[in-house]
Amino acid sequence: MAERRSPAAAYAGRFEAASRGGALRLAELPFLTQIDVRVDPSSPAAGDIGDALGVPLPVEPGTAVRAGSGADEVTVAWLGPDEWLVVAPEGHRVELLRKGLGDRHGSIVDVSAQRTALLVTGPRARDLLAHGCALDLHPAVFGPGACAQTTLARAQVVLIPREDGFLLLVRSSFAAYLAEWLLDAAAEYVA
Amino acid sequence: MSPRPPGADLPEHPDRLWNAAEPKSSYDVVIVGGGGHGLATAYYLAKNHGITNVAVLERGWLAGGNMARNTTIIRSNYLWDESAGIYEHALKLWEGLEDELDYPLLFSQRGVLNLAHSLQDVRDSVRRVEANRLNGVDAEWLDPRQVKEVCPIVEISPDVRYPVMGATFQPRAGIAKHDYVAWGFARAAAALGVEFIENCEVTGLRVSDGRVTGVETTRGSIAAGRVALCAAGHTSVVAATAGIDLPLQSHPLQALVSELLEPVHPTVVMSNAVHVYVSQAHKGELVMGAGIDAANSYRQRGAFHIIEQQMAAALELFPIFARAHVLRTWGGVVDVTPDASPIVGLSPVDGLYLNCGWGTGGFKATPGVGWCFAHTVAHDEPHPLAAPFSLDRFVTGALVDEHGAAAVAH
Amino acid sequence: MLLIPCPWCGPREEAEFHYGGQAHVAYPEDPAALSDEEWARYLFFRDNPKGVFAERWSHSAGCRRWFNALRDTATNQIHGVYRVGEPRPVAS
Amino acid sequence: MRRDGGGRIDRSRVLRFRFDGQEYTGHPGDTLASALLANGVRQVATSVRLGRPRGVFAAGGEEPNAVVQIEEPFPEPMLTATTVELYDGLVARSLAGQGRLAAGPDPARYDAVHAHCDVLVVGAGPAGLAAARAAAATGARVILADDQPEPGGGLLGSRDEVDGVPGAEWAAATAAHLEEQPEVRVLRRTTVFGYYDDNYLVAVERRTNHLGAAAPAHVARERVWRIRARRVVLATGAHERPIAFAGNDLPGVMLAGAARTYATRYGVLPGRRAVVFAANDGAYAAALDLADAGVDVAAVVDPRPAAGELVAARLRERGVELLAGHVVTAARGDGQVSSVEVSPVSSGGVSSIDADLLLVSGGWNPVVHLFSQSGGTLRYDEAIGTLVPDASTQAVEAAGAARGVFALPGCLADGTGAGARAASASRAASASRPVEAPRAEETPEAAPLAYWLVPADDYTGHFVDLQRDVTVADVHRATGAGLRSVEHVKRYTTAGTAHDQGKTSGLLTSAVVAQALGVPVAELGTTTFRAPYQPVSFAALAGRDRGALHDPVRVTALHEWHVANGALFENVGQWKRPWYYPRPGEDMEAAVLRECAAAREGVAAMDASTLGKIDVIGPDAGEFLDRLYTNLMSSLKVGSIRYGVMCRPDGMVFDDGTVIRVADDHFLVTTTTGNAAAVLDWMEEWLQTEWPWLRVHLTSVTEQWATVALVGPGSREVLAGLAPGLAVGVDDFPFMTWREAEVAGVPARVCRISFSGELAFEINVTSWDGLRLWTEIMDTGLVTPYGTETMHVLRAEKGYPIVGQDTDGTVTPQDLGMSWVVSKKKPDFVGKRSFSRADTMRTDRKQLVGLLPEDPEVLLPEGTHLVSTGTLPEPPVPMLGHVTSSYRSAALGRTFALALVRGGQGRHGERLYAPVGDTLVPVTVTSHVLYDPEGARRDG
Ligand SMILES: Cc1cc2nc3c(=O)[nH]c(=O)nc-3n(C[C@H](O)[C@H](O)[C@H](O)COP(=O)(O)OP(=O)(O)OC[C@H]3O[C@@H](n4cnc5c(N)ncnc54)[C@H](O)[C@@H]3O)c2cc1C
Ligand SMILES: NC(=O)c1ccc[n+]([C@@H]2O[C@H](COP(=O)([O-])OP(=O)(O)OC[C@H]3O[C@@H](n4cnc5c(N)ncnc54)[C@H](O)[C@@H]3O)[C@@H](O)[C@H]2O)c1
Ligand SMILES: Cc1cc2nc3c(=O)[nH]c(=O)nc-3n(C[C@H](O)[C@H](O)[C@H](O)COP(=O)(O)O)c2cc1C
Ligand SMILES: [Zn+2]
Repeated sequence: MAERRSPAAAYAGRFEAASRGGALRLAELPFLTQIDVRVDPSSPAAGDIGDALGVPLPVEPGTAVRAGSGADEVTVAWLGPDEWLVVAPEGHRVELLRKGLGDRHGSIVDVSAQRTALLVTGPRARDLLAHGCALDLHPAVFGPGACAQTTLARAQVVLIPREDGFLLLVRSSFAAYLAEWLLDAAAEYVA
Repeated sequence: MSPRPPGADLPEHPDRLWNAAEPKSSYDVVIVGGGGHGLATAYYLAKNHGITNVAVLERGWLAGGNMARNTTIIRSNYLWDESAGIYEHALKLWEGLEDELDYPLLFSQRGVLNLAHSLQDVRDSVRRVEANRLNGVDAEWLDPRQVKEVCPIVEISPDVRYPVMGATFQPRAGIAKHDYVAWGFARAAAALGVEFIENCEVTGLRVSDGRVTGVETTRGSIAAGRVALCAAGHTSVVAATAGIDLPLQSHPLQALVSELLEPVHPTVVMSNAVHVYVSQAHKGELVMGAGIDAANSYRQRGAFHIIEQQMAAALELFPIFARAHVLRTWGGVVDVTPDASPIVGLSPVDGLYLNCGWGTGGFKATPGVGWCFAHTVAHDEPHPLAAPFSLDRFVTGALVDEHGAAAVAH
Repeated sequence: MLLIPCPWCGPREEAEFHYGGQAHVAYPEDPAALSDEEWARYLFFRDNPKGVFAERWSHSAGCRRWFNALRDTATNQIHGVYRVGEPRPVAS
Repeated sequence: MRRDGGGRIDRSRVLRFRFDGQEYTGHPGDTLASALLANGVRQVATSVRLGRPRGVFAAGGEEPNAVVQIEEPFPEPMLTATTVELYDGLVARSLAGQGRLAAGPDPARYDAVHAHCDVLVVGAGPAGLAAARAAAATGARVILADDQPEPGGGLLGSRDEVDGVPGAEWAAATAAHLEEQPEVRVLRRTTVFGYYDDNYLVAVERRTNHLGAAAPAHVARERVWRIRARRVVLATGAHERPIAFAGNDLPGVMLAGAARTYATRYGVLPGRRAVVFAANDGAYAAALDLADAGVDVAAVVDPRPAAGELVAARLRERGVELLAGHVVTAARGDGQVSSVEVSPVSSGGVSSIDADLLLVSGGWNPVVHLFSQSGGTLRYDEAIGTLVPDASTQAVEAAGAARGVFALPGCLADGTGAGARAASASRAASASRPVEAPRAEETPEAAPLAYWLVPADDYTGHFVDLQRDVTVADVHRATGAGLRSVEHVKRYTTAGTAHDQGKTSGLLTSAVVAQALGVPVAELGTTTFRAPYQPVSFAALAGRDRGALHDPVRVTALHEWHVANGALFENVGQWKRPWYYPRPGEDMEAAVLRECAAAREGVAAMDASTLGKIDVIGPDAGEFLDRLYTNLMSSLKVGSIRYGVMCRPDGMVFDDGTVIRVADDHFLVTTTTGNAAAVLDWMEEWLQTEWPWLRVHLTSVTEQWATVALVGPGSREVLAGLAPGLAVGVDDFPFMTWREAEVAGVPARVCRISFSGELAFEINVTSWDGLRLWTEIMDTGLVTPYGTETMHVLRAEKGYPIVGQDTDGTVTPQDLGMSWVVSKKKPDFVGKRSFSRADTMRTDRKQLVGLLPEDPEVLLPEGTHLVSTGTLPEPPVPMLGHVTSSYRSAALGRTFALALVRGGQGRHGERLYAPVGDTLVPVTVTSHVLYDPEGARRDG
């Protein structure tokens, strides 16, 4: 029986080749759990969802929280005033959040396959993204703890800075385009 | 080797154009706006209707609005019967205009290609070609190979992002030198007695008992029996002074030129999907239109990312343009209606006439709209070709929707 | 390219936004009760001032929220932004 | 000719190049212009209109004459020889006005990058360097951009000292110091060419041009910098201004400062014997430097009654004659200057001086282009006779020569102040000490004279715009024709419209017009400054958004399979959708007939993943959908599915699709492929701005799901095999319901809906599992894959319209024969009110019908129109409508079409004609549902 397949699976080899020089590291983090949470941030439900997650939903626009480690690691990114994206290793339960919400108004939607995650790290990661991202990616402005929905080249992305680079969530249908774009932009840094 | 000194191709101008006049206290007709439409209207009022006590009031320098800024594409291959009627009338006038005005207009019928890039584009294009033919408008459907014959530099490889699947071609379409057209009309109208008052902004319309009586301007009040609005992007602002709301939104539209180049581009190419419209003007510069800024604005400049997108699109279709240089960019303010068709006719105020909403495509109509609008003003009744473009259509719903199938509206 | 201050995300490039035209044009309470003229006004007629304009934007590539802005259409200067439901501020 | 020593060129290396077919040599550090001058080449271009010889006139980007064509390494039209850095193997030629494009594609890479800073300093002359230094000292993020290969600006072409060292050395040291700081970026060879709203500036960096054929292919040749700056300091310097006199276009006539730059920076003497014609003390420095470099300076001609004492004394020291109160009336020579005619200002006596070089300086124009582009206003400064920056509308200030401060100490102080101000204004708190301005020698100067035009009887040889060949006589013709505005004069004469955009000639033209009209220059102003400041290549602006990256290609999870299995693709919006899957030897018609037959008689499958999908969740979800769809959605039962149509408020069809009820408070809406984003935006807009009280949330799940449509009488059996746990019988699983099940071993949502009229199932799995599901389906060996073309035929046979193909924004649901989808019960929904407008109430609206050509073999082209008569009258021919869809049908055994026809619903059975080429094809109007109108087949 055929295996399931992640959107950027075909790029694994080229990502690896581009990562060899050390200036950049490109990789897909396939099959992460991603859950879109919609709830009034001031409602008790929001608090209960936070409790279920183990970290409160960040209410400050443009911020993300990251907690836990290993299989329990979870990142919660602010997407909008009543919207968050929960990113976690495979297996993190939607049901957990549904339970947190209960039968109160809100929505918990499994969007794990809606976007895939690309990890762009290395000393030139910021330069690479600056070719197509209009945000100020300076670590003093957009460092760990921040997040943004924005555009990279001609694709919409969720961008989450990490210590050594960025986690980049892109819609599955755009993954091949963005992979091509990243590899093309990387030409100067990896040659 | 440079085959010809390009500047030498430009014609000599007549030694007299027009005299800037001082405003009189009263005119039979005041035309607000000295762009192509205002000037053509003035000319035909005098020529066709014998109305010569006419002033054209222009807030800046004559024909310095969109007339100075457009990419000069002239064609009449519109989809709907109503549009074909007025644009084809204009094209027929273009064909005799140099003689009529005794002015070299560099009117060049080099044909216009409208490219199709998807199966739906093809359907829409064939539909338009067939409608054109039945309306007596010359039109052809060309396959990619034929497109290449008309314009050898167009990339027709199937490997580009949006390959060329064919094109409509109107051989009688083309370009003209915009400034010369304006000056030709101005000079001819001046010879018939029309006055041109520059640096004279209309700041208010005077209305009494539902009838227009004149205008307030930055150079004083001027009484008028009739007032004809030809203020293009600024029409809403002027009309609002008489309490008239219009279904118009004003947006910047940009264009650009390259340096002078040896002839490479023999025709006019327009593409909707890969947003490009380009021709090579007589001196040799590539003249290219960019996209419209989404937000309303009255500034004659637009946003830069639109120029970047324009260049990316241009190179998809014309890879050999890569090392041409952008010499100058600029913008105009265009007034857009909900159905991408103009408003020409009577207004809610007696004696006040509307000509607006030509948006991104009114240059080509210049002689035609001048003709029809002059008739409308002279007879207080819409010219039959203008009748479908009444303001009333927004109430009845009888729109002339040129969005759907008409490609880029230039 | 404008730098538009999203009320949530802060200043972002114009290209991230979708323009929504005039603000405060409410959908009529009872369309059926309107005359054709009144309905046409709702459908097609929008203010088009040269000067300060209350308009709508959606931060479509960002937080996807609609909001309002006061922008001068003669200068492109944004005098302020406010969220849907908030009253229009007095232009400075 | 080349001087024996001096200059910032590397004499140890020799570069070979060709110009107009001749081999020459030069050195690193040369421009093409300096190398040509060093080789004694005088004529570098031919004028565009009059065919006159033209020489190098300036030393920078403002050059109006020396516009050349690069032929190798790759053809590039119209570069100024004064800005082309020399490289080995360069082949160029002179031009007569028009450049030439390469015949083939450009192999070079181009890219763009976004940058942010507290302070952007444009120009790295003394003012710019001082500004960057002062700003950087505060810790601010600084970008310093200069269009030259090395920083220094005017210092590179002078012998001035700064802080006690030669200016160029100071510049290099300052730049090096700046570059050491982590938050400072120094951009060389970078021209800031546009200044847009909200301090958005764009620049182009020329990164590999100067390397010629050695340029590495993987490095972008040119890079566009998109810069958001909190504050901007414009230290762009000044352009020297020419004077109009007879023959002022001859090779050998040159701007004084340019000649000085050639001598000082490039070690080149642009002539042997010079006359200097200047109305300001600054130009005397040029005379002195040239004299010291070995040029025989015959005289300095100055219309002022007297020059400054200091410069006059220095001239005297070198024995150079000063003709104060004199003007140059003509430059004479055959193809280049050989003598200069000089006359006192007051009387007529003319004397002639032999010279091969005539240096001109009518004064200096601050480079105000970017300031003006930023929205800043300009003011005419009578003292220096030029336009200077006045009020700014953005966070910008000009400094140094760009502000009309021409003396070096002033430039340094001005830059320092501007840099410090910009840095402190750009940051919330800045606690650093102010830096002191670098020092330079103060030189007292006499007041300059704005001198434009040497009077004459005949102005046909007085050029204002050298590149457009515009003379004072031409300008006078324009004013004589009644023109009063410089904008009109520009368009009448073409002055200022060439490659240089009138950088040296613009103000001169205004001055000539002003004089002709008898009005002050200040009142007249200049023409508008527009981006780009210097010409920029199309390719640089296109960057990497080309070819496959031009617009994102969106693909489904099954894409790799489609490619591997020979699908041809159709572009639908940004998506690539399989169009059909030809087998060897098949053309499209054969493939589609085969695929259709499989769907009607066996089993076929299509990748339907591109349809938009939106989760609509919340207690008010039903009500929300009721407001947007024309039909009722809130009454839908959990587990059921309904087809729906959305209209715009004007009543015209906007989108259609199915809606499934997942739970009481949860619907899943599908949209057409092309409209997915538009529909979500549309829903959000209504929800957020009109009905914010509705408790609903919308989430796009388009790519969460891969969707496979399994179609045909055998589909039930195939599904049963793949989903043993699913009861697939008609009664267990009725039409327009859905079930959750495991299909091919993966969790799926299976819907019984049909866009073909056949028994069909739509299987949704996560997109990760899509390929797996599809492969399993194909591995049954029973299923034929089909593409969009077959899908279109199948749905057209059933009379299902495609939004965008059978509608064009002017079609209501009723026009489509779908009155049944328009609720009569709901008090309102978007679009309802428009159905009772005069035009939508007409009974003769265009309505969807079927058409059967009388000859069943004839296929009507889509887009064909319909007329009522068997012969065509003269145009305009009244048209009744047009063909929207047209196919050859295996199921019907004939061709058929759908059309929108005036009053079509009342015309069934009527014969109409379709003009196709030269023939009129008779067709019969029928219902638009041609296949299985009873709906007998959908249950299998
Ligand atoms: C970049 C661009 C490209 C275009 N390309 C094409 C094309 O290829 N083909 C085509 O057919 N059309 C094109 N158009 C559209 C075309 O230019 C316009 O539709 C047409 O010029 C409008 O008519 P006009 O010439 O009278 O307008 P304008 O020339 O704009 O005339 C209106 C005049 O009214 C004056 N005015 C405004 N308010 C007042 C007032 N209160 N008092 C006094 N005077 C006032 C203005 O100053 C202006 O001079 C283009 C437009 C732009 C901006
Ligand atoms: N009367 C006179 O003698 C006289 C007149 C003018 C200038 N000067 C001398 O010239 C110098 C002026 O100093 P300054 O610093 O003001 O100017 P500058 O001319 O020394 O430097 C300006 C720099 O900006 C660059 N530049 C201009 N526009 C640019 C753009 N759009 N993008 C990128 N780079 C751009 C130029 O190439 C130049 O390198 C002083 O040394 C002054 O004494 C003397
Ligand atoms: C068809 C056409 C061709 C043009 N060709 C040139 C040109 O060769 N050189 C140039 O500098 N400007 C050219 N322009 C642009 C004008 O200089 C100017 O930018 C335009 O009229 C708008 O005016 P503004 O920039 O003064 O606001 C052209 C404009 C048009 C409409
Ligand atoms: Zn936002």
